This record gives sequence, C-alpha cells and structure tokens, in this order.
Amino acid sequence: MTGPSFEMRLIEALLFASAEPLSLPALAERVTEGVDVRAILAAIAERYHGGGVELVQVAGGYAFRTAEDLGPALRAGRVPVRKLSRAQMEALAIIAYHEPVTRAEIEEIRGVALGKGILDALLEAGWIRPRGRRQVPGRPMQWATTPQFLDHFGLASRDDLPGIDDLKAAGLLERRPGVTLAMRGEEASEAAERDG
Amino acid sequence: MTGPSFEMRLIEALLFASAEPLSLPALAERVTEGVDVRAILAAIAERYHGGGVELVQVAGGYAFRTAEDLGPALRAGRVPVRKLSRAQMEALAIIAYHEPVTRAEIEEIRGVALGKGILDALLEAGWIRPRGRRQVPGRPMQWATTPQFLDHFGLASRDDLPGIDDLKAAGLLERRPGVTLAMRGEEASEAAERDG
Amino acid sequence: MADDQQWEVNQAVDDRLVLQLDSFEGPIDLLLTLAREQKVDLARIRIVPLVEQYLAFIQQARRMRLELAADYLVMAAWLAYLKSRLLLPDPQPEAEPSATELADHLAFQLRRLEAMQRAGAALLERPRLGRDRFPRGAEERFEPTAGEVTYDVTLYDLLRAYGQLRSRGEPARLTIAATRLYAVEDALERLRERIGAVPEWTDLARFLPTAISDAMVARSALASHFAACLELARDGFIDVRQIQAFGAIELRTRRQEPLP
Repeated sequence: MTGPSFEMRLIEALLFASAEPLSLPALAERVTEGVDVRAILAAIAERYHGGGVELVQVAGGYAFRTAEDLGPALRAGRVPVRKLSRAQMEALAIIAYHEPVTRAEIEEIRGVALGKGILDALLEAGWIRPRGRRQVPGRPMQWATTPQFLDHFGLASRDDLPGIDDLKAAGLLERRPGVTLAMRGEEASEAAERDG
Repeated sequence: MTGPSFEMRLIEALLFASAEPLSLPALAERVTEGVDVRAILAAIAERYHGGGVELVQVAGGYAFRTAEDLGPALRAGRVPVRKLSRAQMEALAIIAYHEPVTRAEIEEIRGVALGKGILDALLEAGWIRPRGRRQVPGRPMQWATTPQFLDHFGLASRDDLPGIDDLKAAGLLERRPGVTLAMRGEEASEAAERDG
Repeated sequence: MADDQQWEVNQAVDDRLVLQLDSFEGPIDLLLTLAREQKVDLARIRIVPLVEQYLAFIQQARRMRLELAADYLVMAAWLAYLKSRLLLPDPQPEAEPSATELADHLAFQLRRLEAMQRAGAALLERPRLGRDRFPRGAEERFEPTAGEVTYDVTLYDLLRAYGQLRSRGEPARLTIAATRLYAVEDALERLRERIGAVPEWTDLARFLPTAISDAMVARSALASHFAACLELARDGFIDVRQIQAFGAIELRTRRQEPLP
C-alpha cells in the first residue's frame, strides 16, 4: 500500500495547524488546481475516525477537534467555558434562529426589555455581530451570529441549529410583533393606573 | 483489528489540545496509573508516521508538528500575532466612526496628542488610508478606513458600526453622552475648544 | 369537594410561583409558566383560564406586598381587557383586531417564546468548544508571505474602546443652578418693613409678594414668610393664630411694645 498522497498530507497539515475551521475554498487555494478536496477530506476523516482527534465539519468549514467523549478527561485544569444567564441564552437563541434581528424584536419575543450585560456579553464572546440596519424609520441595528458561534456550538451551519426546520414549518420564525405592541401606549398605562 | 485504546486516544487528544509540549511525567499524570505511556507514544508516532502531521520529541516533551517536508509548500513559520495598544485602538475607533478625519480632530476627541507611530501602525495593518486633504488652511490630510478594516472586523459596511445609542443599549457606553456627540467635524472641535 | 381541591392545588401553584417571582423573565415568561401548568398542547391553549390565573397571580403578589415591575401590571390590564372582549360580544367587529385574533396572537407569542427557550437549552446541550471538544492548542500559522503579521483584535475591543473613549471624553458636569426659591432671611426683612402697625388680625397671605409667576417660587415665598412670622412671634413682636386646621394664618402687631 502506498502512503497518503502529497495533497492529502498537505491538507491534513493545514487543518491540523489551524485552531479555526478552514473553508473548502481556502483549502482548494493551497493545492494544485483540479484536486478533489472533498474526496481528500473524506479520506482524512476516515483515517482519523475513532481516534482521539477527529475531523469535523463546523462553521462552514473543516477542523480537527478532540473527540467529544474525551471532554471530561481533557477538561481537568482548564478554565471553564463561559456560563450563560437565562436571559443571555434566550437572546442568543433568538438571534441565531431569527437573524438578522433588531433589539426591539428580541424584546418583543421575550416580552421584556433587554437588560444590561446581555448583548455586550454575547458580543464579547464573539458570538454575535452587527449586520446592517433595518430599512425602516430609525434604521435600527440588526444582529446576527458569527462563525465563532457556530464553531463554539459545533454547528456546520445555521441549518444545523437544533429543530430549526420544525420551527420554520410551524411559522414560529416569522416576524410578528408581540402582544405588548397590540396595546396602544396610553391605553395600557391608563389601564395600569386604573387597576393599580 | 480493534480500534485504539482509550488511553491512547486520550494521550493523542492531550497532545493535540495542549499549547505546550507535554513531558512524559505530565502525560503519565493524566492517565491511569501503570499505563505504559512510552509504548503508547510509540504507537501514536507509528500511526501518524508518513502523514502530514508527526509526533516529535522537542525540548519540553512531546508535541504534534506538521511534517517538515511540507514546510516549503506551506511556507510555514509562526506568524507573530500582534495586539493593538490602547492609543492605537482608540485612534482606529475614532477614524472608523468619524471618517474622514484629520489628525488634529483625532487628538481633539482623545484629548491628548497622538504619539508617534500610532497612525503608522494602523497603516501597516492595512486598516486606514489617507483620503484627500481638508480644504482648510494648512490643508491637513484626512484619514479613513479600508475594506481590509471592515473585513477584519466582520463588518459589511461602516453602516454596521453600532451607533452611540446602540453602544449604550449594549452596555458598552456607561455614561449618558453629552450633546457634542451629535456634532461632526468642525462643530465638534469648536465645542471641544469651548469646553476644553 | 372537587372544586375545593382544585382550588387548593391552584393555590399551592400560585404560592410557589409568587415565591419564584424573581426568576421570571417578564410577564410573557410568567404566562408561559402558567400555561405549562395547563398541561395541554400550547397550540390549543385556553386563553380565558390562563388570563384568570395570571390575574390571580398578580393579585396574590400584591397581597404579599411583592414589588411588581410595571410591565407585569400593564400586562394584567391588557389581559383583563382581552378577557372582557373575549367574553362579551364584540361591539365594533371591524374597528380593531377581533378578540379572537388578539387571543391567537398571544398564543402565538407564547409558543414562540417557548420554542426559543427550548432552542436555547438545546444549544447549551450541544458539544461546546472548550468544554467537550478542544481545538489545536499550539497553532501553527501559515501565510502566503513571510513576515506577515496577524492582529488579535476583535470587534468587541474596537467598540469597547470607542465606548470608553466617549464616556471618558464627555465628563459628567454637575451644575447646581442658583436657587430661585424665596429665602427666609428675605421674608423676615420684608415682614419687618411692612408690619409696623397691624392692629387687627390680618391674613398672612396679604403680606406675600404678588409679582411671582413661578408657582414653585410662590409656594416657597409662603413657606418663608410663615417661618419669618414664627420668628417674629417668638421675639414678641407679633401674635399669630390659625382658627381652624388649614385655615388662614393671621397675624397682628403686639400692642404693648413698639417695634425697634
């Protein structure tokens, strides 16, 4: 049996060297034109399968990652990953499933104003980024997720978000204002005063 | 043939994920007592041999390295990673938010003189470029950001930069900004002079 | 009685909920928690019983004197309105969204929030980088040209730098405006001048300056003049009386001694 080809070794080395996922085009750029990068990736994945390090498809690219079952053994002595508050987690899910989404939309879906330390923590983690402004009065900023978000949660793309197809089919990802908007400002506060 | 043992997979993953080479005692500490780490390392070296990545023995212990013969193809070498100083960071932010902006305006906004080499460093990074001269006495050079700047920060356009209100809402601006924020260019500098 | 038992169960649920008040992420979240107690498919949620539960919850939270944020009360008011419209025939069927539409909309929002809460939990269960899977620790970087530099600077760093700059660049100036209120010293001086001989009981109000347009300053003038006349009474120059509570405050010069 002959050893692995030069191109295969090169792609293996490129992926192994990088901490971040590399996209198919980025890999193709490094090898001779016409080489079937996809086939090589499949062969590499096959070769690593079952070992302590695996080739995974993540954030629109490929990366070597330690096998998931070794997590507990590898975790020892490392800094624990960021803990998310409930509000941060919900805001992150809303951004990921509805992107691009405005702050007001996040607040409508949750039915409560976004407190401090929610968006900035997600921004600091590198999981969200601004993505254009909505072309409506006030031109509010829109938020979307980043490749680091996909990488952190081991997702190949947004299509891999848990249950996203079902949610789409159920119409739950459509843009519809929350009920609080159905109340007219003055009416609501008058009503509150009356009852209060 | 059975797959690799748990201990072998663990050592493989430990070496892969470690930032530093791991010594024999350090590895022995992480696996069940009595396991022959040396034999496992030999088996791992054997398994990787001839691929794009090899297990090598370096000063501090054992580590994975991309195969040396691929060097020329990869033009390998540790690329230095630089951080920006606080002054550079602030100058860059001011240029991004106020472009086109003159050196004097950057100094006015920061409230201190711009040290030597600050703009040079940003130029070297490819994030700023000269953009014409201001049509005022002295015809000072104006600065603006580049497409590489947007690229690095994952912004589709300068419009993606969150405004003051967005920053405040995201918890990135603590105090209520003064009225001078709404002014641009000359107005702002006049105001700064007045207030200064 | 079955109803009583039902009531007790609900009561226990409500008590537990009230004690958890802090853990709700707003009124919709609270409604969703109550809806889950119905143990039915959220798509077939019964809005009226849910509204009643919410209103009962708010009532009880108030009975226990718990601090309720305004949005809980606004929601309560809106739900009470929705309930009345659901129970009564619609007076102007075409003027606004119908009660059924509003109720459907609320049900939609509950389902949507529930979906997002589940999605968030599902995300957290995924293998996470740095906890379950680890990347290469000793990165080797390859660049097309030697000597190239990469920068470890994130968008967050940039935005935070600008945010800090702006909060620093705009020092919070605290200006204390000169007070325009009527000083007691001025009132005292004014009263001394005008009170030479007032033999009959006279309303204090008649001594007040009249050229003050600002209501706040006018009230401070009244207060200052009252304080001033107490001072003059203590020194024995005038007598002060108020015949009934909230009645006019009257004063007259003491006859025995002339003012200095």
